[in-house]
Amino acid sequence: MSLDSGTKWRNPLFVWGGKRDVEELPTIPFRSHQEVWEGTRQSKTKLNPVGRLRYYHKWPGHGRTMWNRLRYWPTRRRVLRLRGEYNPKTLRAEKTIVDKRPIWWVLGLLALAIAPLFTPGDLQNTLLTAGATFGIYSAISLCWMLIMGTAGVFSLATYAVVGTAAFVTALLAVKFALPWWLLPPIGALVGLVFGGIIALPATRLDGFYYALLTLGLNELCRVYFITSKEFGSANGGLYGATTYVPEDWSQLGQLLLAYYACFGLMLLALLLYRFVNGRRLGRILRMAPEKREAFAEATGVNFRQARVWVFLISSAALGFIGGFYTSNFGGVAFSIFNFDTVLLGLAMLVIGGVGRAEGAVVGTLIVVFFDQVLNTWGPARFMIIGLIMLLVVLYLRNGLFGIKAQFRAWRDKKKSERRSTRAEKGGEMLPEEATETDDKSIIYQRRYDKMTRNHLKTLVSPEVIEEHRQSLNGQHSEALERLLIYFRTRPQVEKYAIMAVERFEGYRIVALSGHRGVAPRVVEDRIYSTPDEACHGVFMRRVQDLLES
Amino acid sequence: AQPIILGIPYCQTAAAGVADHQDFLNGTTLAMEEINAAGGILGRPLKLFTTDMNVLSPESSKQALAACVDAKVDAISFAFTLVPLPAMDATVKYKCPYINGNAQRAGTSAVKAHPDKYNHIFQFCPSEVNYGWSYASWLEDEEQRGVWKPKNRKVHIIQEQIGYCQTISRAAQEAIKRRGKFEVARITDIQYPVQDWAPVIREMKEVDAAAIMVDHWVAAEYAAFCKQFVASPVRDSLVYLQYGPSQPEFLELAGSAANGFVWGTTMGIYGDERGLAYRQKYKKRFPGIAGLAYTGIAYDQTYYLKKAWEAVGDPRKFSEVCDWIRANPQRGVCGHVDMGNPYQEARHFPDNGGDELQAQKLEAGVAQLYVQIQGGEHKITYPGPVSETKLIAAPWWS
Amino acid sequence: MNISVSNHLPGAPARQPSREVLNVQGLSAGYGPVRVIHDLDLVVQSGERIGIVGLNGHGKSTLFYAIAGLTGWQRGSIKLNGREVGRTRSQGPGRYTHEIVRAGLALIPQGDEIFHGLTVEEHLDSGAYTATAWRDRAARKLRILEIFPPLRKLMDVPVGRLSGGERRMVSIGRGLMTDASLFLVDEPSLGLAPKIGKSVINALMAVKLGDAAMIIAEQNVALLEGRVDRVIGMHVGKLKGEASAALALNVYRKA
Amino acid sequence: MDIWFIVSNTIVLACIYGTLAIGISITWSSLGLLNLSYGFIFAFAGYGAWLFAQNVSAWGPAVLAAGILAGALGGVIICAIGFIPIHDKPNFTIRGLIATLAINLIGTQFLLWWFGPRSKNLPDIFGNWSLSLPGAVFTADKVGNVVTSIVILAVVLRWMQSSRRGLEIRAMMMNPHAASIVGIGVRRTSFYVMGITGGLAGLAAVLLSQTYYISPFGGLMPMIKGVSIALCGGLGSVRGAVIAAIVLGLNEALTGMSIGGRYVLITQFVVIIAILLVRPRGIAGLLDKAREA
Amino acid sequence: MVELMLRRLSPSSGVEQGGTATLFSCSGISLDLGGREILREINLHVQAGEVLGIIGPNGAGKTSLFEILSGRMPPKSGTVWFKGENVTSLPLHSRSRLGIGRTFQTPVVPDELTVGETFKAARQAYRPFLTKFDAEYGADLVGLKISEDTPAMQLDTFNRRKLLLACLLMRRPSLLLLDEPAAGLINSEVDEIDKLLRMLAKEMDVAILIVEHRIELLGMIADRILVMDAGEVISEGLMDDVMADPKVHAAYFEDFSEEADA
Ligand SMILES: Nc1ncnc2c1ncn2[C@@H]1O[C@H](COP(=O)(O)OP(=O)(O)OP(=O)(O)O)[C@@H](O)[C@H]1O
Ligand SMILES: Nc1ncnc2c1ncn2[C@@H]1O[C@H](COP(=O)(O)OP(=O)(O)OP(=O)(O)O)[C@@H](O)[C@H]1O
Ligand SMILES: [Mg+2]
Ligand SMILES: [Mg+2]
Repeated sequence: MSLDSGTKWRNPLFVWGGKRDVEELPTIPFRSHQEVWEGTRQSKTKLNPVGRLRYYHKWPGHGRTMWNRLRYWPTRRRVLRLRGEYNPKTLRAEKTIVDKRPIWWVLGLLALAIAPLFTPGDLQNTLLTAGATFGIYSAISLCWMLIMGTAGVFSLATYAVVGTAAFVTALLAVKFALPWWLLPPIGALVGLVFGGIIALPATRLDGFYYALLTLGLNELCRVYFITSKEFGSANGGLYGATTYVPEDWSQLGQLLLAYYACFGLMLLALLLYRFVNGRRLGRILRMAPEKREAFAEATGVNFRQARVWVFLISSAALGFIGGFYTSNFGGVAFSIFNFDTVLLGLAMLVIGGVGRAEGAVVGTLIVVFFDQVLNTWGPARFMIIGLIMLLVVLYLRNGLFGIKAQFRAWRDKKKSERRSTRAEKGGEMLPEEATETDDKSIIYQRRYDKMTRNHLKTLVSPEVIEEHRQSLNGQHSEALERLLIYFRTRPQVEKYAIMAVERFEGYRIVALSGHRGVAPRVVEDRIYSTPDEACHGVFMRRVQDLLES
Repeated sequence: AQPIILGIPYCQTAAAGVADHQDFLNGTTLAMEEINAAGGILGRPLKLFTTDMNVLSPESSKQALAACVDAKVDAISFAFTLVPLPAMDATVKYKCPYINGNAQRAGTSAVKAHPDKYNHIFQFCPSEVNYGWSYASWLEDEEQRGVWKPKNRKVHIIQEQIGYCQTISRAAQEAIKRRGKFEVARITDIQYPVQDWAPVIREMKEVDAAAIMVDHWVAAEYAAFCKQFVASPVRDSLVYLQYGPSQPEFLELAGSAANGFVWGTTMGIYGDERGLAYRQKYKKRFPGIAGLAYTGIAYDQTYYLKKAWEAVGDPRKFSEVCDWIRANPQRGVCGHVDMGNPYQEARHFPDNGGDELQAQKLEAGVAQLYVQIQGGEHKITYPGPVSETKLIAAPWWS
Repeated sequence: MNISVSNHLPGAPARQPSREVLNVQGLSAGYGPVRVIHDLDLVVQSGERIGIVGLNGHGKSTLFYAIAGLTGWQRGSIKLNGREVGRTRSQGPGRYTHEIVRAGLALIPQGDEIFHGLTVEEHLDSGAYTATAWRDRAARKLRILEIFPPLRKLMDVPVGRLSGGERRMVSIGRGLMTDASLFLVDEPSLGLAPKIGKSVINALMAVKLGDAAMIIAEQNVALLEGRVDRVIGMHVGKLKGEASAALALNVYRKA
Repeated sequence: MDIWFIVSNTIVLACIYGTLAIGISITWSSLGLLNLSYGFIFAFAGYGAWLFAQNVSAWGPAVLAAGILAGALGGVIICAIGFIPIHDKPNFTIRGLIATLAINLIGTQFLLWWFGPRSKNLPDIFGNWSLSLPGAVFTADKVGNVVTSIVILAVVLRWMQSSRRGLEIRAMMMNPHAASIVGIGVRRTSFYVMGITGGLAGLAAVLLSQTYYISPFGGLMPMIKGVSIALCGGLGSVRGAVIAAIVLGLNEALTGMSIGGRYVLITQFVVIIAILLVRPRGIAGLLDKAREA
Repeated sequence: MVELMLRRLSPSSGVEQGGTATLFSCSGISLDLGGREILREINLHVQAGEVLGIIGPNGAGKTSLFEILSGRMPPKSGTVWFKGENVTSLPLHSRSRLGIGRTFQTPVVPDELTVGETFKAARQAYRPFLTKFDAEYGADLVGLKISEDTPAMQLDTFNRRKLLLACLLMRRPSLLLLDEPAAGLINSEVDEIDKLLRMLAKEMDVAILIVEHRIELLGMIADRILVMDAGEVISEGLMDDVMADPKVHAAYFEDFSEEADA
């Protein structure tokens, strides 16, 4: 498009003899915006099927039916948390289960409870023996999870507490022929004392240093029990305590009893976990994760005390488990203090995901399954456990049970990245955004605005700029007039203005902030000598903004 | 025909015991191959069922035996576990013959205490207490034989802390005191892992005992000890090491520094014709240095079971097989095993006066072997009837 | 392409034939779900000193980070000395920064990106990442000390102990240790007492650019006033009002 | 004479411990990774050296070099598997710890399966002589140990202090973000670091092959020792690690002398616990966090 | 009568200011960090219903002062008085229990909890436990209208600040320490904060200490202004007086005109 090939615009006001008026100016042909409107009405953005997929089941119906009446006895908590809402499309009342975990828990525990009925005959011993081990270890993992997850203390002394309690109870049982049911409570006492001792440094040391300290304690316990003449019997451990498994039962009966007893222990540990983590203590501790305690502190939470409480409670529970361990195996061996034991325990927590009960249980299940059930596989099974650990840690932020959240975060990230790359210049509202906006008219406003700008951009030409330079005010050609009208209707924010400096000897362009009390911002360092020049400068900036938008 | 299954829990992954268990599996494999080549047992082939077992962990030991029970094995034969009781408990209802090479009195006294419960459990070798008891008599015998001339009457015992070593040390002290010819001058405690033997050697020099007993169990650390000891030895002392050096790696690790040290095992392959033949056979099948203990024990255990099955006629008749085993001793490459006693444990030779399980004659028991390393080779030097050579002067003797 | 040369410093030395140091086309960048930079184009010629002004949080630092490959994700082309350094797939922030830096970028970031345990001297050394710069680092350090005399006494002090102003000097000094072809200086006067701030700006203005270019982001326009070749505004992730509409127009027509 | 024995023993032990801990400390200080697969690298390097000695040459220095190279290779492998994929991910410290732990588990089982359970021996690196001093006799390997580890430690420390690479390594942990801004490629540098610390582990493995014979699990004890000392010295502080090595060496020598070798582990952990109680971030650890201003 | 009692309770701090007893004061606060003097001899006091604004350039030590006043850091020297008691050695949570609320420069929220759980935790932070109604009261006061199931992490800056404020207000504190409550907010939101603070101070008699860089906000609500620079109070008084102070001008308002002079 060049100057001479364009059309001419005749100034209708020329006859009035304005000072700077010219009769004819070159201009560009003005295209009707009706044309533009027709061309733009169809969105050119490729529409992908997006929006949130409602993949979860919606329960129809209303009313306080069964679910709301079901409570956990004796509390007043509902068994399932339901949310009622109206379906915006069908306007039907619907219920959504907010938290489906109770259902999974019930199903999972039921499965574990009836599992012995379905063990194949030629694996019965193996599976039931491993099942009992699983029960005990998952109880330990749950208590450890309370310490690591809820209290946020990186303690490695868990097995030291269990082992100490087990050894002390075994010694007492052997010496004084205590009945088996006394052992867990005694163990709990031992655990409490032990926990009290190691709780003190927990408030002072952090992270790895505490881990080292507890690892040291673990090692001390191992060395002490191995070398001590009292405990270090020639059996590789201390055996001979009474167990709750009657001698005269059949093999299957004994195994089943042990299985269900350990299962019961796990249920107890789960209850404890629920009780600590899901109630006040857990909440205030989750409110104060390590290094981000500010919020909790400000609301008056004494998180140190809470941490020590959780520590003590779970140590007592660990002691209890230690006592139970003795009465289950009839004694205890030094291997409970071994570094490997601690490592496998850590693997159990990490594989499932730190900070959740299901993580502890499933992690333990996986590790115990590979370690105990598949023991005919030899070294391969440790490589598998290691590989699982490695993969979990490399690819998952928080164990197997963090997958869902991580996947969602990843999906949202990808979605928004793609969304932002799809955005056209000029910011018509994006499809995803559009579905989520309440005020749908904004979509149309933006679309209209974009169309207008697209149209106006075609009107910017050297001729029009030249025309503006020549006559700032008065009658303008169609194209320029359209542009100016558009500029005038822009909102206040970042609107340009002219500021006179030094007694009107220079003028500079500023941008209004759009807010009362906020000073305008100087946008360029150029100083114009006349207001007209400045005016044109503003015009040029606006033109440029338009072209850039 | 349906194979006869022999259950072998063996340690493949733990930090301790893997080498011995490997020896054991090799010995059993050799026996199995021979048996199968010769037509099997009762016309049925012999098959091994192996499973991993962590010898330190009660859960794992229990689990390994549970797996054997699930596999409906006809007998269980394995080297040892450090936590015998849970392992034994896992089979008390199944009651298949359970033969192990666990040299631990703790297990056999449980058998004696609960004969009904544990009557299927046999310990193929004499218990560890015999190390201690025999040590005293061995010293006296060596003194009589005259190669070693004790410079004083002192015995210095270096003891590790695990129960096994403690038991041995206690037995040795007891025997030395009972016999009265020597006296225990000092007991030095050490603790696995021993990184630096210098303070221990220093103490040895301080005590300067005529006989030194290093009551430990790790072959590699024994090797390190030998090297350091040879660099600055206690002159003229007779240094006795425990079972550890029987492991093949010991000679490799210690090299020439091992010459002159004496070690013992309550059961090992004899140096007689049969023993040597067996060693040959083993070497052919599994080249490399062979372990001296569990390779033979495994072989003997398998053949013992074979004989019992053949005598009874049906491996599933567990109690009859066990009865046969109790009634019929066997002479194998590692000696004469007679487990017909309340402990169901092999008798020990020579008689050290420790308990009722001592055999008067070589033909009635398993000889404890005292082996000296001579010219880079293990040579059985004691007891007389099975000895290959005599004790010779160690390099640090004047 | 002809850019506005009408308002560069009077008395500035005559330019060598200018060369494109940086050419940014269609750059979008952001952090996770937030998009901070929207489709931005920018061309920087050698020898130029450019100021970028804009309100808080409008993406000045993000632009710099995007050039250095430090944002969460970015799209679009960034050519540094004719070499493509923009990576358009989403990447871990900072994964390729060192390569971009080695291609001739010196970023003096807004926050105190310092190594708190290193002494001032080591810290300056760390800026000399090319072999030549490392070899004559002694001379270069002397030059930095001439610009920032207060550092002279502090050479052996760990940077973590310094005051904000001193850290700022160290941080800028570190950026000036090599011969980069593009200096990105983010808010040099931030957190500095006004007087130090001014001296820092003076120091930046005194740096002889030669074949290189420099972009300074600054909220305090007055400090840049009349001392840079052009000032660009930045508003919600877009460059605004570069004082030559013709340039923009050209770009638009070509597109 | 007792004093002399204690001193000499302390020196020997401190050298051993220093060699063990320094790699862990450097890894932490530059990568922020608590490398728990150190034990695996240790064993891996040992087997590398052993293979070399068996198949190529049993000449001492060559075996030493082979061990160092094998260790470096092991370190690089760990870096590629356990550091590179997660170093810029959330929860890196704990995930890195677990990842290296997992590698350790897999690696040792692999070594056990591949090489069998029997310990292996390396040829004498420093010959077979001994040095009799009043109070103690030093075997060749001990003297060699002390001399080599002091030399290597000095070289490494000097290199860390005064070269560009050393500067990069030190800078990287303090602020990885800033490091990339001054042209330090985190990934590339991490390979260097893991190579070097792996090489140090290999050096330790070969030097200590007379004490910790080469076996699949032979790295566990050195690792526990090394980690304890590194932590005790204050994670990330090489100087602290050296001090901690001396303190623990002295403790061990004294314990062995006075109350008996069996108490070494007990006193060792008691000392560590005491140190941590007094200085919660180790001997030379920074007491307060770096200020964020 | 009350004043008299107060004075008797706290002989050294019961200074009277304009006829009302001081609710909260500190005297001679000094602080050293990393071998540097961060604060030097700071004194200040507020009374119930008073709003004291603190301004100063970056790094002047405002946040550090707040850390001391709220008990997250011990001062090197100096004492903090609240309701006539010496609270210098009490940690933040104990002070919070006495009725001192504090907000932070960065809008912190518990990352792992939902809004509902956060309220529940705050209600049960210490005895006496509050009821649901108290939580609703707090939320209403600040105008927090967010579904209980929203994870707190997903809140935007304004709602994050509101969440903490709601948790503080449901315990009905008598003193609020607000560190840059308007940082990162847009103007309409600042207006809302403005309204809330006014109501708290004037109608509920809460004393407010507020650090803020937005002078216009301070100008509207603060009764008095304290200007800090390099760890010292350089000026104190009414907004206009302070603004006129050349020292303040030099330290804080480096603007064009001065640049032109230079
Ligand atoms: N790491 C980050 N993650 C998420 N959002 C970020 C991050 N860094 C910056 N932002 C957002 O990007 C936007 C632009 O920030 P940026 O720091 O680039 O602005 P700026 O112009 O440099 O502001 P200032 O003048 O304050 O330096 C801001 O809204 C900020 O919230
Ligand atoms: N741990 C520390 N060690 C050393 N110096 C510190 C430490 N913490 C803060 N400082 C210094 O104290 C001074 C005051 O910091 P403070 O955070 O209180 O400033 P502020 O007035 O709140 O600034 P802003 O307005 O930026 O928030 C700063 O110079 C800072 O560098
Ligand atoms: Mg910025
Ligand atoms: Mg602040």
